[in-house]
Amino acid sequence: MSNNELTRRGLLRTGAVAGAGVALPTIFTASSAAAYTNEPTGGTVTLGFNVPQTGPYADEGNDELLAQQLAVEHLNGEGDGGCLNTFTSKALKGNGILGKKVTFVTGDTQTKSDAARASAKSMIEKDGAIMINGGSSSGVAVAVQGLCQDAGVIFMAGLTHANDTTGKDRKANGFRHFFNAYMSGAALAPVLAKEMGNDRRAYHLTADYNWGWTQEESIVASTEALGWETVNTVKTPLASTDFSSYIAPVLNSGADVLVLNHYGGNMVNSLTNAIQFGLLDKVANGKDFKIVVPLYSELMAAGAGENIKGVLGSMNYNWQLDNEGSRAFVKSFGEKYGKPPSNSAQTCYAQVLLYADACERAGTFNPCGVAEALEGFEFDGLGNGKTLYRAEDHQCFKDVLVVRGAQNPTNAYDTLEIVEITPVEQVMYPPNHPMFGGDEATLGECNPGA
Amino acid sequence: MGILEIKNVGKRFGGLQALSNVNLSVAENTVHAIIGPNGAGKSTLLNCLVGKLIPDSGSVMFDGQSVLGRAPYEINQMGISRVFQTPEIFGDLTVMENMMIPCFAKRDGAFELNALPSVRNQKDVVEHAMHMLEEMRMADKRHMHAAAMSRGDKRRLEIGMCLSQEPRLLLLDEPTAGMARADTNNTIDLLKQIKEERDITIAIIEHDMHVVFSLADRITVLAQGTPLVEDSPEKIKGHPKVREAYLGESA
Amino acid sequence: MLGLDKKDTSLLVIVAILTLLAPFILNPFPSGSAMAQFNAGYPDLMQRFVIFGIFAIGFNILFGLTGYLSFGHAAFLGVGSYSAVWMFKLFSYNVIPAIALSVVVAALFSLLIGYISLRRSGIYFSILTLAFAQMSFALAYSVLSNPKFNLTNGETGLQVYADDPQLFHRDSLPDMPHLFGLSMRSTYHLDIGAWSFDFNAGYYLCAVIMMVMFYLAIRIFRSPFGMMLRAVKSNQQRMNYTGLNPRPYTLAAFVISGMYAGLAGGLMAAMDPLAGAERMQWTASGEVVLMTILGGAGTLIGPVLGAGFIKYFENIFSKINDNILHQWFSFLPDGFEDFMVFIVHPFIGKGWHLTLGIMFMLVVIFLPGGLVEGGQRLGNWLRNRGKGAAEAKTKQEPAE
Amino acid sequence: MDAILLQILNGLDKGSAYALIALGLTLIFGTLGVVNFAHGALFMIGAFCAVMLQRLLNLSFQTIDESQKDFLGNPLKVDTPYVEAWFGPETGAAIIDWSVPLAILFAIPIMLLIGYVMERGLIKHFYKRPHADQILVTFGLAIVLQEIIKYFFGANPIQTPEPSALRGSLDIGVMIGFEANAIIYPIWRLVYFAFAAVIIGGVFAFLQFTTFGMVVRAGMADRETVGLLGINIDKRFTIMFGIAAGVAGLAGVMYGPLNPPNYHMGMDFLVLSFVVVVVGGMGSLPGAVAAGFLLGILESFASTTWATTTIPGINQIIIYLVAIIILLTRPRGLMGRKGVMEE
Repeated sequence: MSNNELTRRGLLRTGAVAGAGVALPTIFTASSAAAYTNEPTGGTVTLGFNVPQTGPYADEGNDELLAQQLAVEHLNGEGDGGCLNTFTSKALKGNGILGKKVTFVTGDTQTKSDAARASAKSMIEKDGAIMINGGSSSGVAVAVQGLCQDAGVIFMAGLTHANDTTGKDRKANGFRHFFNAYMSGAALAPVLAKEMGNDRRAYHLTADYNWGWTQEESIVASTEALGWETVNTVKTPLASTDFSSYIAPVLNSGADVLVLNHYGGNMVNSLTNAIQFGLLDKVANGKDFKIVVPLYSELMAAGAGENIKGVLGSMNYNWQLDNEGSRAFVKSFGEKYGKPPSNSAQTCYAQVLLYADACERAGTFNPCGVAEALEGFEFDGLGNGKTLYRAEDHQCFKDVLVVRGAQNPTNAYDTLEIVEITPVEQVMYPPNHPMFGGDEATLGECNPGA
Repeated sequence: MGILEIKNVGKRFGGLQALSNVNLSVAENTVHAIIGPNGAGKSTLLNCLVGKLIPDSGSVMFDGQSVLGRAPYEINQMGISRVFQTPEIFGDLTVMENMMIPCFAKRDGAFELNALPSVRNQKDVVEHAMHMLEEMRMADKRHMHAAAMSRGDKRRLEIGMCLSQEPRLLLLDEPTAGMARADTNNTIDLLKQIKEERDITIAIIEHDMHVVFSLADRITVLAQGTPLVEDSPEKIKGHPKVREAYLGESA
Repeated sequence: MLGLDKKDTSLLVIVAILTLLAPFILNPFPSGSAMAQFNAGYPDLMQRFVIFGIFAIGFNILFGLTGYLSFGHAAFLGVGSYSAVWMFKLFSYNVIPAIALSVVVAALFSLLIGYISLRRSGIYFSILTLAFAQMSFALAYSVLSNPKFNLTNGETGLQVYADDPQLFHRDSLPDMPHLFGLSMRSTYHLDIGAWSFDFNAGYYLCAVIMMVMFYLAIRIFRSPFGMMLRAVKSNQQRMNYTGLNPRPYTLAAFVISGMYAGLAGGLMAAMDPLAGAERMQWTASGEVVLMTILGGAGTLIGPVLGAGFIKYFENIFSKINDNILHQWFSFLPDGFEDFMVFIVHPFIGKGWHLTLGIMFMLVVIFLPGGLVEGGQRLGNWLRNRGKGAAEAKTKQEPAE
Repeated sequence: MDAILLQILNGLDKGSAYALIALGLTLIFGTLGVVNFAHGALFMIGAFCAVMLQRLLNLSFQTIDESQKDFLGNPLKVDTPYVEAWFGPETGAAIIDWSVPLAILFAIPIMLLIGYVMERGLIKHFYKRPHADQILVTFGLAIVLQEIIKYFFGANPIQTPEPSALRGSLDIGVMIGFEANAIIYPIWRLVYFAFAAVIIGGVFAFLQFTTFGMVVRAGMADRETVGLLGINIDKRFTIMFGIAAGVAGLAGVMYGPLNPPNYHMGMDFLVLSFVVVVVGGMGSLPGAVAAGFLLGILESFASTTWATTTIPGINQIIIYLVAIIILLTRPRGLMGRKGVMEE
């Protein structure tokens, strides 16, 4: 395996720039000059799956990893083929990518941007990975996306919901299939209006970091557009484990809806606390008190247990979604692992397939060629329905699901029920939307690492 | 006018009047012993001299300067060294290093950021320390860890460390406490030798009368936080008050 | 040589040889072989080895010598990184001014925190440093990254954006950290037979700096100042009564170790221009404590070994997955293969924490002096064997 | 006024958890002089005792219900817990419902055993070792313990709900004359506070009024002297370690319903509990308890909108800020004894 063409290239380029001053003695020269970082030269191509394996999101990372492994199997023509059969693009043949067998390496992001970059770098530098996929937080996604841009590989984001990933931090080499906070707000708003009316007073608890802020901004904007009033927005420290002191004043504030802009453990605890305080049993301003969790995941639902009953939120995907692609994916994931896929698993699976397909259609692994093939690509059959990879910001546009905690789940997996499939038109926004960095946000140039 | 002048010193701990109205003058180049029964306030007095405690009232003058309110290291730099009841040495360091530290303190003062030159190259300090070790007859033990030495050797090292600073006043806090007879005698001999060879004032707090009467030029008897009598050893031996307050009990 | 005695000189030379030849030493297995998983000779990890080595060497000057256990040293590493990235953002990608600034800022920051924290000793000191570092982390993570006053860029980490001023940046210079035009990412790639080795400019910059820092640490250890620091640890009472003021000594040690941490932070930013707030969290402070104790507190080389040990586990063991296990054990019959994979599975990949925890316990139980003691014991054992029989030694080698 | 009362309640509640963990930690500090970084892990294991019991009680046999389908469209397998089959659906369901309080009985022997094994097997050998070594070995142990839990229970939080009779909240405000909804407080949080008070009172009474406790207190003050008296301090200290582990474990069991346990909850509390112990003062049990409640209450007040708008970010740093202020004004924390862990 020949690695690190990236860095060798870097040297050549720098050498050219800095002139003869930095010429290093040439002992052996590496094999023929590659056109881009980690160009696969043998019979295999290596993908890097960078997911949280330790820390609070380890289970989510594990789910992503299962989906990625499944995708690799399908690409290599093993298993039942999954979505390869339903995908509208028929470029993939089940013989790897461009005839090369797909192998993968894994790493642990630890849900820390430093550690995530370290493990992504090791995949690129040591293992020769040509694409990095996975992750379960926006901080990590933005950090790794920046790294991939510099290194000249493609980054196919995993779970990342902050607007910034394809907003002000968008990168030419980075692509996001997952939806974002703006879409959550846009999709939830009409459902909230329908279920709760247009004269609600909302109280926001927001995780005090980047993602929390963008989500709060998005939800506040879309609910205020409905005519809702925002009573208060309170930032909670990320390290909080107990939210009682934030929940306690809610009832007294004149609010009748609580919006929890929390994710993962934060959300599980804040929702549990809110239920403990009996918020859902109360009547405020003459209306039943309601709780909204704009971003849901299956693991959060499992962690929150019974507490999610009746609580509204949004998701990128849910295994109960009934379309051809979804059925194929759930069948092949469920039969292999004995449980239905989560929405982070689905986004990673789709991203791997999309990448492979783009390589096939471009006829090259060159990141610039792949990016070009992905830009403006319209497809269906991966589970989300009709989807567009927008060229301007590398964000996927597709229907968004509004879900609710089921009242009477029959098993551990149908704790969420789909309330509405918000059509893509409703969640569209212009690429230069102010929440997404406005006119200043640019993708920059695609970097093949050469 | 003595080198150490203690005037009207009083110290109170909660309900306990540990020292009251202590007046004491230590003449230069003498050995002055402070004796007294347990709880007489000897250690409290000593701690007031070295800056560990600040008396509530009175003054302590060393060579015409007040020591009150100064930190222990400042008082040491004025020329007062202290030997502790249990030897306080740098147990993790070698004997040689133990001896070098006071030599550095003597040369460089309370703080000197001497971070790059090697200790080996500080020739003057090395020589000074070696000389002191030879004087203390411990040169052969210089590579030993100080903590590994016998009690007597530790005491000897501690005294040597104090002497290397060439203090004008050496305070000894029960220097032979807990020692075997042989070690005690060695220590007495060492202190006698020091007294003869050096221009040094020694103040000694001691329980052991054998030690006191072998060394002291003057003796102050402390009882219940206040000086009872002060006189020469011969006079003290026969003093009725002293017998009553102190010797009577211990004899 | 260089004002060191023979023993220290040979230690320095060994360290120099090991760091300079690290690209070879850390890549002992042919790339593509099953064992290549254990190769650590790629630029990022090599950089991390030496950078955390610097961090731990500096920490050891405080902890190993004075015994003051700071639980907040990551804060200095963090401010070092932030300073360096700000230097990149405002002026240029040249690493020299960035690293210089990170050392200066870390020095000032550690002077402030040290001055306050050193009013207490023992665990009270530890908790004070911890509290300062945790406050720094919390502020960096959220408050100092608010849109109006974005000093740290919070969760994502501070990075250079295209619209940053970069006053002295010219088009001819690389668009990433560089040393007068030599990009920190440039790597010379060498293939010899089945083996391949990477020689990375950034690594060598870090390595040279680490050697200088290691050399300075030796000088400090052997200096009167170093002796005073050991005296602080041994007996502060005696020190006080010997006319020495322990406070400025410990404060100087604190600031020096803070500068080492700042340097490490600056180098981290120079290798990868992104400064994340997690570097200031207590876990990061705890990590350097563990590195130092694990390697052998108070010894010269111990902290470097400890740093290497922990980073190796973090970066190598976390990347081993079941697929790789199956490759390793593929020579076994199917049942056995699955059994072995089943046995090893909990310790690799997502289980790397478990392995690390077990290693901590084993080392501290069986090697009270840390890895250095392990090395010494191994050395003694080999020497004794060497005396015993020469042939026994030749038998020994293939087994290793 | 009502807002202040509410935050005091919250503070007492948070403080209960801090005080319980700090109590056990300071027992180990004070009696054994050991820096136990695995104490948070003991708290976590306590919480997982409840999870384990819940799992045990939910052990089920499966019957196939043809009328329902699972997510793959196969006939649904319906689980019936054995306890429901044995004791009848109602009693069985009630037992499962009360699994958290029942877990107290389950946790006590487990925690005492873990404490005993830990002390005899590991900590005992570290009494004479430097604190640094103690930190390393107990930190290693903490990682191992939490990874074991992660291996069996995953990283995701697991709900351990309170019994349904104790679910929901009380309108305390109405009881003391405020308008409705002014002071709403969850029942289980009140239970937790009462529980903590009982445990803390129990530990103090035990140390105060039994000969065993007297010897241990004497041992905390001066270990060598008590050893010279011919009293077998080591054995008593082993028992103390078991008790400390038990207190941590019980604090964990009861904490589960407040916030669902996950494998790293011990680490989340670890640093905080050290801060609490040190702010309370080394070697002081009342200090640890007082500091726990003090920090809990201050943390609650700092999270009010009033506080965060006055000083942005105060809720992020309050604990550490208070720790710094206290340690700088009181050299040995609130009630620390001289010479304990000052070197």
